Amino acid sequence: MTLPYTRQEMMAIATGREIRDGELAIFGVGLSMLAGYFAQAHHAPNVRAMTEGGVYGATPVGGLPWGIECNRISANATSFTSGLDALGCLVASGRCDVGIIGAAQVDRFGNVNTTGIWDGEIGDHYRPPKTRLTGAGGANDIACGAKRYLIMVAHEPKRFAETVTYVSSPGYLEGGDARARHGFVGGGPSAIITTLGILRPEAATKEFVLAGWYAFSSAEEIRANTGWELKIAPDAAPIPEPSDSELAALRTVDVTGALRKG
Amino acid sequence: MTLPYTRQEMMAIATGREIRDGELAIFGVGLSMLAGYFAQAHHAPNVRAMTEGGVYGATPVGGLPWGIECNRISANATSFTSGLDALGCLVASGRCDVGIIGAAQVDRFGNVNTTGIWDGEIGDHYRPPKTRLTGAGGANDIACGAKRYLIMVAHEPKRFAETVTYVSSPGYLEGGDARARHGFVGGGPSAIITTLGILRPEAATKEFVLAGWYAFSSAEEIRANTGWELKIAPDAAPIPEPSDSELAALRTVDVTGALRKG
Amino acid sequence: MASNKLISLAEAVRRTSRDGMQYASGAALPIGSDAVAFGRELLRQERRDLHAIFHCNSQQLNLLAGAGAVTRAECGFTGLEVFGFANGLRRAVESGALALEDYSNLAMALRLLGGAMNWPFVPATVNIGSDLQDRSAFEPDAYPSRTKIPTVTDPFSGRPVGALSPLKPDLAAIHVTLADPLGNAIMLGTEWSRFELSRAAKRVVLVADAIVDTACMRQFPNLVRIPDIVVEAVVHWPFAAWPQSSPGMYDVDEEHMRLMNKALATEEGTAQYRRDFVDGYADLDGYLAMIGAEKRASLSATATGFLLDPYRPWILPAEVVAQLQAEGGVS
Amino acid sequence: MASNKLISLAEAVRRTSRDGMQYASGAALPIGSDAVAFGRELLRQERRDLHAIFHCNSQQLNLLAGAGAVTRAECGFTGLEVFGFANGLRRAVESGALALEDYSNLAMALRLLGGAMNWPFVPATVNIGSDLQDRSAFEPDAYPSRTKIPTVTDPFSGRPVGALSPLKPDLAAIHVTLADPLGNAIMLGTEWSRFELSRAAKRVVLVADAIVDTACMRQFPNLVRIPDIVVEAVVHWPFAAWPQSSPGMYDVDEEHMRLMNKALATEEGTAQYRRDFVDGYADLDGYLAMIGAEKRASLSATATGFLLDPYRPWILPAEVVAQLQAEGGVS
Repeated sequence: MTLPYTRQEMMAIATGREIRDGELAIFGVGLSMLAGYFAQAHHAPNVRAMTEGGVYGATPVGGLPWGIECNRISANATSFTSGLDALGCLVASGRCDVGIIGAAQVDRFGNVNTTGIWDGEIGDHYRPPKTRLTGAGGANDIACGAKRYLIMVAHEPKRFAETVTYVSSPGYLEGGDARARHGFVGGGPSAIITTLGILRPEAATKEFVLAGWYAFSSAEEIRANTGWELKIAPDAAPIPEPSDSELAALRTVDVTGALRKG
Repeated sequence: MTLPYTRQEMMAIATGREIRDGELAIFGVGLSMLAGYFAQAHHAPNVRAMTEGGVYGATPVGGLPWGIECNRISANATSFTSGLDALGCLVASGRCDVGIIGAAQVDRFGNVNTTGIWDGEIGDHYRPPKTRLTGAGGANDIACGAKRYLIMVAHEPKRFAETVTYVSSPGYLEGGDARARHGFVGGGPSAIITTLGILRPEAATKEFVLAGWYAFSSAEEIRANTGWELKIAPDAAPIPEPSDSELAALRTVDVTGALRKG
Repeated sequence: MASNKLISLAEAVRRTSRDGMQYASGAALPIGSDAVAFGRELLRQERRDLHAIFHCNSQQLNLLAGAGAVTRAECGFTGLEVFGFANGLRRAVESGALALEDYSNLAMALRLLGGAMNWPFVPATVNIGSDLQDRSAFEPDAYPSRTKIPTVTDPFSGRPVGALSPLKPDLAAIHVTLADPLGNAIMLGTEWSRFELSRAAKRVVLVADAIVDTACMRQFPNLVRIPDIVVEAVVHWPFAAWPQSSPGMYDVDEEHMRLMNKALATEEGTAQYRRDFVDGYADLDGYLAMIGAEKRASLSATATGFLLDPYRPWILPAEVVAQLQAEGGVS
Repeated sequence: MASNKLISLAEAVRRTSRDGMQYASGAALPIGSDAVAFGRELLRQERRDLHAIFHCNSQQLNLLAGAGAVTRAECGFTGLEVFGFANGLRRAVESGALALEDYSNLAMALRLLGGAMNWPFVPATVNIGSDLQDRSAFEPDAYPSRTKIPTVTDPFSGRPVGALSPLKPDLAAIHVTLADPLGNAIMLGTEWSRFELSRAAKRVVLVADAIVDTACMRQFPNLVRIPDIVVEAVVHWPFAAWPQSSPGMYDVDEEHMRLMNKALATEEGTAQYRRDFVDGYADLDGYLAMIGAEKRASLSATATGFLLDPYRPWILPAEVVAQLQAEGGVS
């Protein structure tokens, strides 16, 4: 099936749809920034976007930013402050409405690993990972403090584990009300948005279940690519394809076509 | 006796002599600022002076500043930051070498009251003072954090109490090593400099004793104006009169002659 | 795209303040930047029973306290520096009409930082071991107080350390030199704790001496320490800090500082001051006329004037600001 | 009057660094402002066994780690954003040659704030409840760790909260856009945690893209977030963050970012990179020649260039800086 859009573009649009106008939002670099600025360009013109380092009021120029504090978003910002301000005063404080983070590995309860890949469990003695990844970065702070957050991840079996090897950023931990034990001010992940569909947490157990699939995917394909016995929500449904206006808005943001290469 | 300088000027010069070149120093408004900037103009050209609000690199212009963050020191500063920076990062942290504070009431162990005057003891039930003063301001932070600090006070019996009614800024508390109980990073008051002379703490007891008197005062006059049985240090001695260069430097700083009115 | 938040001072006070609220203001110590004009308007609208949170006293707190509008206050320095004791505040405290909870200047800034960070408490290496810790005007029967600045044990050293309670005022009126209509602000002179306050308060109103085009903010983003996303409303009010000073804009009005503080020393004087200088103007033009053209000119001839020079090209003319304010008020 | 602190990069490294020290750097995330040139000089002078404290990884840490000069590191984000994983750091971690203690980006900033304030600990509402708290590379046998981020009880609510350990690095090399010879600094772009770092570190060296007259600081004192009183030495080094970016000055060098990270993926590549880009120049002129005139011109044609405009009149010419540096070096 040849589509007029890529799977990456579908994921970015599905993520952007989760962002509501006027919200205070924090985006990471790459896909999550494109999803966020797509929302701003399309249906959330008053989204109040910031980056981890305290760059406010900016719209990227000249292509996909190389990093979240790079010159492509420094060129038209209205305010520069600091990491303490953005991640502390505005995110960890509980003020931020929504954040978007990525994941190398995510589990049944939305816990995220971006720290490393080990051969099996780590064990009681900490040892270096076989493959070192990017660490927690600001994602842990978003996961603890944002009112809700979105996890964007490529849907591959190795990335969807029953339990992540290392919790870099807490989802619902062991599920249920486990987050309450730590007093997190943030509400936890509201959706896992993938290249194949969307998973959302069940209200009580906080187990992530299938909420929807794209025109080019199916519940079966998603279950086959998920490392746990994925349940299907009672109201699971196909996810609308990108509209013309959505696709146009996304491509205004993604001027270099980064999402069309994947 | 008519002197070529006032008692206030003598006190300011005696205070300024305590400041050494290159030190990181914090001054309050009025007398203490004049004393500090006198030191800078005279013998400590490299003193690194700041105010509580984070005004750095300034020399007052146009007369005695109205306040420690006023336009007369904002006109040629090299940096403005914040109270958190100056009082927190640079003073409470223990980095500041010397501070100068004032006192409405000071006691045998160098504890300072700037909060209020009560009729007798406050008692177990807190009640408003008969006369409300200026509160602790930044002096408490200097008293807790500065490596050492100087107390400037007019020498009158009512101001020199056996025990202050209210400890706004801690000196040596009950004396000895009482400060250690609270883990203060600062060393405590190194001198009380008055309109009549200088008191310094005994090494072990931390009781303030008479260290010196001016040309126009005497040990007897000072003892008579002190509310506790003031001891005289073994090495107590007359304090040198202002030199011509000291007086000239002070008057350069005190352009409006504030110290000559007293 | 953020929206135009310019509204009138009267409207800002109507929208954001209520009796009994925790109201925070104060900026660069008793003689510097402060939204004094906002305090005047609180009195004009007869706000009462305020719980004032000032990192340090100013003529605003002095006035509000002297006028009997404040029943509780948390504060650092409570004087007026070279202008002496704050007579209005003093009178309210001494009479028992106002319970004043004492902290140091740093402690107030730390408590605002704690509110901004949403910490449960802030480690205190100051204020401990003094009557700031032991005495509480809010809980007068507790002596020594164990709740005002309680003790926690440092898990690394096992040693005790104080714990300050964070502050999250209901409303902060923050004086800034320059703001754009969206709510981005530039402060000239020390920030004191305006940065922390702007993040700690539940609602923030900026009171700006001048309004600039947003292009100014894009030219100097590192100066924009208060970004629009934390601001609810912007008020344009020249000489907003008067009789205090605003670096780059105007000097302290020595004469009025003394007149005002003298008036606040008595109930009669305070009543007279309210008639003359609080209720004595109908609008901004009336306020500026009350200060007087000659006085404004002399105060504006400040040695700090050069600090404003880089931003002057972006200052919006009065008629543009008025138009924007008319639009912002209806949004 | 503060003194001229301009010295050469080689002299700054000689004076302030030693094997085994806690060395802090890093600034605006992996692609932004960072004193990368200082890291190159650390390698040129064969510093070893460094304990690196970076609020987040950069090409500097990537290089130092890849070259085997770092045995311990405390860090937030450890990648290179769109440039992928940091191969030099990764190789050192995976081989076990470098123990990497993980924190979040906010936690690193908070720990520097705690060091700046000289707090015994910093309340932690982040990093708790994850393996950042439970796993310690510095104490691998403790699982779950009870010492990395221990728990304290909030005295106000009685609820548990985490406690972060403050950081006070022995040395910080801080990249700034502009510095004056006294050590006052202006940063364009986000500060990240450079403000906190400049107060937390025991010694601070500024590495500035350009040197300005102190008159610039007096015109823009609110931009001077690092005042001279906390600075020991100032180094003038254009393109100090290369191949990373410096807002207002130059863009990221995409080509070299990729070349460098590819080289650091192997020992051989790292050795070659050292020969070519660490030991491959004798002085600043050689360094600039190594980057190349054409490349420098294209990187300098940044869309952020206008951010530098207000300060250009005060930038000191190279010969004046050289003269001041010669004088500063002997003081």
